[in-house]
Amino acid sequence: MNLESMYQEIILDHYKNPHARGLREPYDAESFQVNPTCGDEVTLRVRLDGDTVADVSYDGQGCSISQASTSVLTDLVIGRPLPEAMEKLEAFSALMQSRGEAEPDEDVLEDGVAFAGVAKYPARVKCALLGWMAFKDAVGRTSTSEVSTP
Amino acid sequence: MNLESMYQEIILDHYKNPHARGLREPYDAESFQVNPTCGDEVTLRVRLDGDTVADVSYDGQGCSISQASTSVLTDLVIGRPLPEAMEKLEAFSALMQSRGEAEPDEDVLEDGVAFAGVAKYPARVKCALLGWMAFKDAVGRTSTSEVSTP
Amino acid sequence: MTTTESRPWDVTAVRADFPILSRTVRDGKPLVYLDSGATSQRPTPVLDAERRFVETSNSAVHRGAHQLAEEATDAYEHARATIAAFVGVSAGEVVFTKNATEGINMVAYAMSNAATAGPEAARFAVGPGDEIVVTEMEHHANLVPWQQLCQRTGATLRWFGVTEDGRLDLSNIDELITERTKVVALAHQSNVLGTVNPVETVTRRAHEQGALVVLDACQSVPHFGVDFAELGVDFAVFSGHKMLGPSGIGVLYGRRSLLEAMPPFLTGGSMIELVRMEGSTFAPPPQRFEAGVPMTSQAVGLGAAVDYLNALGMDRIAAHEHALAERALEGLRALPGVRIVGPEDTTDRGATVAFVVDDVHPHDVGQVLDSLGIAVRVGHHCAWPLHRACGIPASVRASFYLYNEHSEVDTLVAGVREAQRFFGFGGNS
Amino acid sequence: MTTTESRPWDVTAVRADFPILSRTVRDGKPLVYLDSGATSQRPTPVLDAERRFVETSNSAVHRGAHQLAEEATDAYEHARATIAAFVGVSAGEVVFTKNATEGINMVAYAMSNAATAGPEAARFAVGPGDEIVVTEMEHHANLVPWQQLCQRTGATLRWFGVTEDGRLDLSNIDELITERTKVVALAHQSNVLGTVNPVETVTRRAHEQGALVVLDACQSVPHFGVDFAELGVDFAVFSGHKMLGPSGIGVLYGRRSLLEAMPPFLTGGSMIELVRMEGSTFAPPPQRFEAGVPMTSQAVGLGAAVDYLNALGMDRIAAHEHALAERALEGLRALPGVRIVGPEDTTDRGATVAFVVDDVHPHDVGQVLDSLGIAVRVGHHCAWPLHRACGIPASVRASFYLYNEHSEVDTLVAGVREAQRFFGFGGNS
Ligand SMILES: Cc1ncc(COP(=O)(O)O)c(C=O)c1O
Ligand SMILES: Cc1ncc(COP(=O)(O)O)c(C=O)c1O
Repeated sequence: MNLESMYQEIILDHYKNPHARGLREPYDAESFQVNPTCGDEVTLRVRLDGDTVADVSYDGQGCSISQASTSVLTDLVIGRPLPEAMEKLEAFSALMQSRGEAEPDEDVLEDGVAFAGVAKYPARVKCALLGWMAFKDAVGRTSTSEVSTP
Repeated sequence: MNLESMYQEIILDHYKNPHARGLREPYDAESFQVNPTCGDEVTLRVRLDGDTVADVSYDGQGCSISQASTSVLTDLVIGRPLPEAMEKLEAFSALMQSRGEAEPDEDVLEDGVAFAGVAKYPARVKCALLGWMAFKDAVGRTSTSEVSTP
Repeated sequence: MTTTESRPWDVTAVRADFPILSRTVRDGKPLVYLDSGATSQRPTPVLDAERRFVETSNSAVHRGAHQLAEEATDAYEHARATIAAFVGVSAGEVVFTKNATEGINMVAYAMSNAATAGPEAARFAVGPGDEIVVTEMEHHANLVPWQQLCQRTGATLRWFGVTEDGRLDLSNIDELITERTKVVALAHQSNVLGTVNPVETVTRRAHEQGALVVLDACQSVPHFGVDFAELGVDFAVFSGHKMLGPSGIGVLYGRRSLLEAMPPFLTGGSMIELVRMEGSTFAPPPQRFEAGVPMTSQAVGLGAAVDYLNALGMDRIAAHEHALAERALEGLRALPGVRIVGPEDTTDRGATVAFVVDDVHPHDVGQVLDSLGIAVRVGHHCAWPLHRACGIPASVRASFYLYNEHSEVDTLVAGVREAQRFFGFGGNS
Repeated sequence: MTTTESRPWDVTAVRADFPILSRTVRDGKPLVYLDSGATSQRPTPVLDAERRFVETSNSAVHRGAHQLAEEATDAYEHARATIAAFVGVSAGEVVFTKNATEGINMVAYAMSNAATAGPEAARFAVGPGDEIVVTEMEHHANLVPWQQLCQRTGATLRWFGVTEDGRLDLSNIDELITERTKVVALAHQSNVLGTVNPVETVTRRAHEQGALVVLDACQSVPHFGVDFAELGVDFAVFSGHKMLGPSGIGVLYGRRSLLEAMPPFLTGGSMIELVRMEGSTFAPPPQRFEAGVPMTSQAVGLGAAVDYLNALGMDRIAAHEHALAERALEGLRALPGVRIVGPEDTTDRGATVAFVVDDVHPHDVGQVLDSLGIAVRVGHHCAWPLHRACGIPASVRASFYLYNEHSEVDTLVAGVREAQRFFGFGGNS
């Protein structure tokens, strides 16, 4: 096994220097997600401006994979039209479920393609998806603006 | 396997012509016992006269082994002093638990020695003991004269 | 599921896969195993699959991040998917239990737990005034848990009777299943009578009245192609050990939307979402219902059993068993003093043949058969109320499976004649 | 149980019995299996015993009257006697369950079922005002079932805390265990900290106050000689898969007089006395608590595992593990940036060593170790509240067993250093 194939430089960079980290006001919806097998958690806020993802802010604790993928998420979706953000979410999810068989599209996923190696390790897929699931959940809540705290 | 070693003539005789069968009055205590694996059941009554087993009467349904052993029981205990009857109970129980290893004492068990072959078949031991357990239970109840109907 | 094929059924080849079938019993008699209704035997491919798993990938599933844990989790979930497909449902609707009994208890306990489990679980709650409907032909496993549920909650148990010829008595279905009914629990195939029940008819009425249907498929899934989705039942259970799989594993199927609302039963590790000392929340199904380290190698073994059954083809298995049942019913009916307990022909009927012999107690019949190497079951077969309803304390049951031969039927019939001769009653007299 | 002997411990010979230990993982790395706390591996004699049973005597126990049924019942009950003797109790006090989790749930459900189970069960009943005491270091299996019992009955959950150095905090024992306490449930050995708890002290206080003691012996019975009768606990559970036995089988020990009064939990076949449609009565223990076809071959396998452990000697196994723990604690303590979660020395402590690495998340440490062939567990190990109490989200856990070698400890320590190096934080910087 090649550790570097999972922990690509891009991932380690995002882990050491996460983008857009910290919880910010104002926001339309918040989601709290937890990985029940390891206890990692993320709280993520979404602010929409019309059809645009105006901001995504987050806080939490977790492994390099979950932290880096949430950092990449913010790069990919902040400032984008919501449909495009959701498309990236779909693409990233599909990549992670592929068990390493899929060929990621760099145009869509940018730094996210670095996670292709993670998809080979099923136990880490949940880590990579933690922030993304929070984003999906938070967007779903923007209509009702509830806050989930399990 | 030799069928005749289990179904000795004595057993078949008692089965076809059971002794002392039928429920009789008066009695001091009654016991109802059931074999939960096959549904066989016996209702057995005991009448004591001082320290003597004055009568044992019974009714029930069951296989040749359970019917014959209850018939043999009545031969062995009716008219005997209670301590002697309990001794026979002990001896018969011990024989049945022996897995066919014990040498039965014909002076104590009389026709009961015919059940030595049954002891080799653990699934049938409960059959052979059904009436005896009812006798033990009924004797135990003579002090309080309760009637058990589970 | 495979469709009927014209490949001839090679029972000799099948038997070669089952090491136990070549042993002898009682001083050298070849084993004639006619007790598959109690538990089936296991073929070498199933034993090998389980052993291979233990020797190469064994580890705790859904908990570890190392390679063994990955492999074990994959094997476990692959087995789940295989088994789910076998009964026409999706993997997320299959909960592994230790046996069918646990599965039925899980649903019954969910219904009493619902009282304290929050609003989502409300549709499971039962109480005084509510009714649970079972049948008089149920195995204790599909009767006692419902009696106990009624005892815990104050609900009332009602039941279908059985007709003279061993069929479910549907004449009062409209009085039995009403808007008070919360659950209808019934066997797909009786483990005594062999009767295959009209599940669709009962399910239609139950659903009209808003009741859930729990199917005890212990005696159907091993023997013919069963599709729970097509049958439309809400829950169903079966056991691995009756279908060539290991002991210690069974399945509860639950319609996804129901499993999602159903409160947990056994609680502990691997079924949680968040745990604090003050309280916990729970994982989605099926994990919510699989507390603790599960029956890992047994799931793998059951998956291999399903592969084995699929390779032979359920239709072909059913056809083979049908022929065995035909021959057994014919042979036994021809004996004076022998009465079949259950339908006398093979319409809507499996290859489980129970009977009584006039004047010879079932235990004694069984003993004579055992002395000849024939393993049958005697007693009430965990269906005591059915026996009472039939007016008999017990019966002899021969239950056939894919590995039984026509000659074994003849051995059975000859054995019954021998029992009559030995006890000198009935039959030949 | 054997006493300490001077025979040298031949780990190479032991390892030869475990086929899985000679496999490689992750591109040819020898497997270093340090996850026995989750599940242990199984030696060939255990696999062979189970297979032999299935290939020769497999059939439904306690139900049949034929030769196979006799042999199977004997094997099953022989296993029960072997296992009972191993933990110092009598066979009638041993109930087979699918895992330890089920055993704890069985006691917890008995206590809510007691409300509707008649006068005999009264001593098990709990309700508002009653208290259940657990500890903050419990595995979810010994916590969530008690939370749920409280939810069902209105009883209150209270708990012991954990001290800085990873021991049970007994300072408030007299306030925690009072005459309101109905049950005290605690782990014999923590599955994270490795701490062996002062069971006698807790039991004494509990019994003074009339409370029952439920011992979670999952992490003790596999690793050193345990005698439940001597400990004086009322109930205890453990799992087969953590002590070289099959998955899918566990044990609930219950003091005979308690089991006799305890209401049933799972209901169905084989646990009944009389069944009528109107209601049922139940068999004496242990049968009352073993509904349905049980884990037959698994019981046989667990019996063989006990024979295997006995042949090696529990004292010798404990001594070997003690040495491994010593070496691991020493090696890890010596690494800057590594903190042990739990006692730092081996007094009253088993060979389960959890730790955290500054600035490297446990998942990442585990990944690096996995890449080196070292299988550890990462996460909260089903003891989430304990991790919260320690102020950490998760930890890395290496758990040793009889087949681990000293060199594997060194491989682990080197692996942790490699993780620090790879992530470029702490340790070497
Ligand atoms: C201390 C402790 N208790 C309970 C359990 C639960 O055991 P099982 O999952 O086998 O039921 C475990 C292991 O997972 C454990 O380590
Ligand atoms: C119809 C039926 N239902 C339920 C069961 C119970 O299955 P298990 O004992 O495997 O839980 C059986 C078999 O014993 C059965 O034949």
